[in-house]
Amino acid sequence: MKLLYFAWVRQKIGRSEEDIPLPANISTVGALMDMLVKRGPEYAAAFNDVSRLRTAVNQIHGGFDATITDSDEIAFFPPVTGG
Amino acid sequence: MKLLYFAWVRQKIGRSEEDIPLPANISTVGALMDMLVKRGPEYAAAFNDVSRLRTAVNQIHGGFDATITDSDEIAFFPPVTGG
Amino acid sequence: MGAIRIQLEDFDPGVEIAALTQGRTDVGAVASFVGIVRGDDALEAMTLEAYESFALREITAHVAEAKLRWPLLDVSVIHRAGRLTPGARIVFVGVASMHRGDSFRAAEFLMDYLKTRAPFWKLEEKSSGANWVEPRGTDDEAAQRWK
Amino acid sequence: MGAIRIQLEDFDPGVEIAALTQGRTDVGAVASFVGIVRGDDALEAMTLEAYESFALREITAHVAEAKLRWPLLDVSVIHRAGRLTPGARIVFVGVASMHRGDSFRAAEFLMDYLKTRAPFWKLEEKSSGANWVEPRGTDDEAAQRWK
Repeated sequence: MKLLYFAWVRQKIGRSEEDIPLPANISTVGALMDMLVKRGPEYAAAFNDVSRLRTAVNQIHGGFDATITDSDEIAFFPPVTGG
Repeated sequence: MKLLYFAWVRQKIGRSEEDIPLPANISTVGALMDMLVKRGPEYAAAFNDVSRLRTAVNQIHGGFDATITDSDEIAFFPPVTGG
Repeated sequence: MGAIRIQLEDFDPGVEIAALTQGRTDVGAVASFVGIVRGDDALEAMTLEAYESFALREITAHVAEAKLRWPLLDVSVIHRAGRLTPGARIVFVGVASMHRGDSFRAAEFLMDYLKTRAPFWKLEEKSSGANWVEPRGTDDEAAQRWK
Repeated sequence: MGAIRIQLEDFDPGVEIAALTQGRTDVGAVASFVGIVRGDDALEAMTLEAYESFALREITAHVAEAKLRWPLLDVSVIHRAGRLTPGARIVFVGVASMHRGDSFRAAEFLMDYLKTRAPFWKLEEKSSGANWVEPRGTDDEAAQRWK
């Protein structure tokens, strides 16, 4: 699956995107976040305040309970501020 | 005084402007029109339907009872249609 | 710097928009409008006749009124006169302000004035002949909104 | 022809306005908007970060919605990304229609979307440091109008 990070989420994680395989036991955005947080403190810092975090699966806004598959594009970002 | 004509008023009178002295006995736009009508059929044709005629004295919209002096710019035109 | 002009020549909307912001960094929004001759009903040409001194005076007054109503930074109004064929630009209104809402409001206010009450007359040429355009009710309603 | 683009480069509003009417004579009105970086509060630069594929998809959907709401003839939306300094153009919206009211409405509708809900983030650089801009309540209200 493809992960995208924007704005301060990108800055905290230290990259704008990455491709990782989806573990078999993970099926929601929230579970994916729990897994990422265990990968390192940069993810913990980025996902620390979920009230300020938004996500989209395949370019559709959704909650942390949105279901995901290994072919999805999953993005994490702050609330959009527009152009 | 300076007289200006626009659109079909100009076309019917056959000129866009003229300078004529204001006769001593004339003091309103309406009286001026009566005088002009006597000058020729082109004025009679232009001033025939006063419901479709508008006037301005020194670039201020007014009625046929607006008072005029010899130093004024008096314009006759159809209702404006805008740009 | 903005400008108020009545002219026979065409204008470049890009140049006029740029002039409104030239040399300043307080403008956040430029709303603009370009009016164009439509080729409806086999229109061949439209000749715009202006009472130029009167029009410039009234446009200037309406720009001043717009600046009182909304916090504007600069305004341009350019109106062409003369014979124009379908596709030709007729009028430009550009309004610079800090925020977008003010520039949109003021640009539409000025356009509603220009299209309804400005001292211009339009002679339409069609294959059937040439006719002076009569005032339209819907345009008057648009202008009334701002009362 | 209109276009929907996200780009690093600047654009020429005059070229974009002309493209909306090129080769056709049914357009009577082009309302357009240019958003510009304001130098408020000692702003030194603003970097716009876009979720580009998402933004293009959402802008396209909002242009389609605008065309359903109003009788429009063509629409362009151009949004820049990257680091911009005060005075720089950020965004262009241009709407061509027969009548002016529709083009004004649609241009403002699209701008309200772009300025509030489009997937862009803004990093402001000031002498005091760089900060990500937080969403603003007044912008949300502007977007809510169209619900």
